[in-house]
Amino acid sequence: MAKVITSKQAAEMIKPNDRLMIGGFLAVGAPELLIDELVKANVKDLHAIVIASDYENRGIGKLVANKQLKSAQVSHLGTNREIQAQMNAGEIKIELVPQGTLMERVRAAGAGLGGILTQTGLGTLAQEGKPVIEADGKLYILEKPIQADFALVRAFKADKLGNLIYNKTARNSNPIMAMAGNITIAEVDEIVEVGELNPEEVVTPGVFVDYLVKREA
Amino acid sequence: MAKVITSKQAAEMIKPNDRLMIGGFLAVGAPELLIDELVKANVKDLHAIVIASDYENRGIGKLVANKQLKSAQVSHLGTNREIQAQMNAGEIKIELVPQGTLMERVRAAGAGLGGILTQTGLGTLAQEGKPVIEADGKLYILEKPIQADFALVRAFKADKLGNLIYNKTARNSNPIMAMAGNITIAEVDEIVEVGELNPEEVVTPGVFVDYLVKREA
Amino acid sequence: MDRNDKNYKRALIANRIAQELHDEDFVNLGIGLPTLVANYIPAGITVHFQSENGIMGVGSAPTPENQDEDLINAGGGHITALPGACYFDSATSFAIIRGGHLNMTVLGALQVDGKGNLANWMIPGKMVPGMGGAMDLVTGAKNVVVAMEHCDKHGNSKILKDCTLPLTAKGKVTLIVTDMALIRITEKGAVLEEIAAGLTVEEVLEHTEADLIVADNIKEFDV
Amino acid sequence: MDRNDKNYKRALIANRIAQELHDEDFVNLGIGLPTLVANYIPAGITVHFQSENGIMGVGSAPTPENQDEDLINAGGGHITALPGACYFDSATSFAIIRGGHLNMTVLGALQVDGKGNLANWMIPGKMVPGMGGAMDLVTGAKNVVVAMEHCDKHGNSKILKDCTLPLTAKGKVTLIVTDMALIRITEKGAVLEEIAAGLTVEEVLEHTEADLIVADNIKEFDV
Repeated sequence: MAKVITSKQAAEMIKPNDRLMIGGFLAVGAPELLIDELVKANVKDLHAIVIASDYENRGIGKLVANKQLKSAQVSHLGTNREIQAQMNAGEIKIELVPQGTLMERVRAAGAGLGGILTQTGLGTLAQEGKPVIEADGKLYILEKPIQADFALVRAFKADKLGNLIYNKTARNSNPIMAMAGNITIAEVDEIVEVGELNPEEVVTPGVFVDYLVKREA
Repeated sequence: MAKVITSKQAAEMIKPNDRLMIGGFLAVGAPELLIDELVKANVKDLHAIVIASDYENRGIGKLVANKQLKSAQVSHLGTNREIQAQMNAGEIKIELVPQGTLMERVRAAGAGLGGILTQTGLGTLAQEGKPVIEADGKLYILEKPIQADFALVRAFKADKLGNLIYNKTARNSNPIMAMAGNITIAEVDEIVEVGELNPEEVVTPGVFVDYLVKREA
Repeated sequence: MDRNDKNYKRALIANRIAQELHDEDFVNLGIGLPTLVANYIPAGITVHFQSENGIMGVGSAPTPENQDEDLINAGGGHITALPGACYFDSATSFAIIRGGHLNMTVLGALQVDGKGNLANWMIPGKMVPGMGGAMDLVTGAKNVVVAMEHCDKHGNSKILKDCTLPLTAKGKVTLIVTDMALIRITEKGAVLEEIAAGLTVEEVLEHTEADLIVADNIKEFDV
Repeated sequence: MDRNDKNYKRALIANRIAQELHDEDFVNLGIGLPTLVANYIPAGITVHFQSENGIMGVGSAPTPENQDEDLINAGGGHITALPGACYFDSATSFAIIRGGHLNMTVLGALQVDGKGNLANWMIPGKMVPGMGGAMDLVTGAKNVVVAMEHCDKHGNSKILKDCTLPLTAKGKVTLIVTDMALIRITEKGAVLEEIAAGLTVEEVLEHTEADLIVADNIKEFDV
C-alpha cells in the first residue's frame, strides 16, 4: 500500500536543503498542488532537479518566484525570466544539463547505476569538469547519477498499491523521477481500488511510490 | 508503417555471422515461429544475445540443438544440457553476463549510450577483462553496449505502425531488445489497424520496429 | 513575391527541407521555423513527427476549443495526436533521439560553420535559455538539418569559418538550408549544392564566411 | 518431528526467514527452498513478491487447468498474478532490483562465508548454469538472506572462513538462516544470534567453519 496523505502532510516532510526531483515539462504534468503547498510552507534553500524552470506562475516557476530554490539541475530556462534574473544575480546556482543526459542521470540513480557514458555534450560547455572516457575507440562523457531526497510526481490515476498511469504528454519525466526519489510522492487525480488498473497498462510499478496525494475535485 | 512479411522472408534476411538478440525468458515470450524458420533455413555461425538458453525443444534452445550458434551472450544455461555440452566441447563460445547487466547493455545500445557503470559482478568472474572505474569513491565495472544486426522479438498485438503491446510475463526482454536491433522484427499474434491500440498502453513505440510477422491462427 | 520578406524566406527554407524527407521517416522539428517543415511534406509520403516531451505521432495544432492541457509539444504549444500516436516517458523519448532512431532533426541556429559545428543555445552574458534537448538531438539524429536565414539582421553571414558562440555539438550538422542556399557538410568540406532561384553563386559566396566547395552540378532550389 | 528430515529442515528455515519480513515489504525469492518462505508470512502483514522476469505481485501456484503459458516466475514455474500486480520489462525489473527497491532477496547457496561473501552460481569443471539474475539480486537488494542447510551432504560446514568457489557477490550477504542457526553479518563479523531448538551453541560452532561471534543474548528460533 502506498500511504495516502494530504498535500500539507507531504510538504511538511520537506526540509531546507532537501533535493527535490519535480516532474513535468513546461508545467504540463507538474504536481501543482504539491508545489502550491510548498510555496505556502515557504521552505527555503531547496535544490530542484527538473526538465525546465516552467513559468513564473506555473510548475516549478512558482518556487522560483518565491525564492525557495538555492540551486537547480535543469535543461531549459527559456520560459522563465525570473530564474534567469536570479541566476545573473548569483541568487541561484544553475547546472545546465542536456535533457536526455538529465533523464539518464535520474534513471541511473533509480536503477542503481554508477553512471552512464554519452556523447551528448562532447566538445561543449556541458563537458566541463566531467571525466571523458574512451570506450571502443570513441570518446564519451561520464555522467553521474543524480540522487534526490524526494521525487514529487504527477500522475493521472493510482491504485492503492501506488501503481500509476499517466495522461498523454503529462507523462514526460514523471515515471523516471518516480524511480529515483528516496521518497516518492505522487499527486494524482484519482485513487482506485487494488485490481482496478489493467496490469499491462501500469507505467510506474507501485514499488517506486511511497505516498499518494489526491487532487481535490 | 512496419512492413508485414512472412516468417520465411524474415529468416532469409539473416546470414551466417549475424548477431541476433532474441527475446524471451525460459522460452516464454520467445518468437518461436521465427526460431523455427531459422532452424529450417539452417543458417549457421550465428551469435545470440539472450537471457537464457531455454530448453532443447523450446525457444533458442532449438537453435542450440541444431548447432546454429557459434557464440552467445547469455545469463543462464541451467535448463539446457545441450548448450553446456557444446560449451564444454568448445563448439560454442559463451560469455556469461549477469541478467540485469545484460539488459542494461542491450538498452545502452538502443539508447545510444557508450556504456554503464554497475556494481553487479564486482569482485567476481563477471568482472574479468572489464575496466573498473572509480566514481564518487565507489568502484564500478564499466559495461559496454551490446549491439545486434537483428532483434527478433515476440509481442501480443501490433498495429500497422509497429506499435507493440505484450502479454503478462511474456514481455520480459522483448521491449528492450526491440530498441536495440539494427533491424527489429516482431512476431505477433495479431495485427490491428492504426488507431486501434490505446496510445497510453503502447509499450514499444513503432519507431523501434521494422518488420512484423503474424503468427498463424 | 518579395525575396526579402521574412515569411517568404521561412516558407522557402521549410519547403526545401521538406523535399529531403522520405516515406516513413521519423523526424523531430525544433520550435519556430523548423515547425513549418510539416506544412510542406511532399505528396504521397508519410512522415512521423516526434516531440521530445514524449510523443510520436504529432498532428496539427488543435482549434482553441479542442486544446488538451495535457497534450503539448516541446515548445509548449498545443498539439493533436494522430491515430497510431503513442506516449512515452522522457528517458524513452531520448533513447529514440540518442539511439539514432530519428532519420532527421531540424533546428534553428545562431551560428553554424563549415565543419558542421552548431551554436544555438546561448549567447554568453546575454541569453542563457539552456540547451533543453538540442544537444541530444544534434548528437543523436541521423541527419541534422539547420534551418535558418543565411545572414543575421546586420547582413552578416551566419555560416562561419568557425563558430564563436558556445557549441551545441561538434561536427554533427549534415545539411544547412537557408533562404539563399543548400549546403551539405561532407568529409571533403561544406559543399554548395543548390542556390535559391534568382541568385548567383557569387552572391551566395559573398554572403558566406565559411569556405564552400561549389558542386559541379549546382542547381537551383526546386520548390 | 525428525530434525534430520529434509522437509522439516526446509520448513524450519523458510519459517524463520519469514519472521524477518515487515508489512509492505517487496521481496524476491530464489527458486527452490527460498520459494517456501511465501508459505510462512506472519499473520497481519502483506508482502509483495517480485519475480525478475517481470512481475510484481506474484500469487500462489495455479491449478493445472488455470495455468497460463505467458505467466511464469524466474524459475519457469507457473504462477498467478494477484490483484494489483503489474508487468514490466526486464530492464525495469532489474532497475527495481539493482536500484535498491527490494527490501529483501532470499537465495540458496553453495557456500557462504563470515565476510558475507556468497557463492551460488557455478562449480568449475562441473556445473556452470550461469548467474542469471543472482549477482544483480545480491548486489542490489537491501537485505540479502541466504537460506540453506548448515552442512553439505558429507556433513561439512557450508559456512566457511572464505568461500572457495567463484563468488556471486562480495560482502553482500546480511543474514544466513540454516536448519541450525541464524547468523547475522555485521561490521564486527558474523554474529550467531539464534540457534534451532534442541541444539547447543557448541554443536553449532562445531559445525561451522567460519569464526562466529556468539551474541550475548543468544536465543532459540521462535517459529
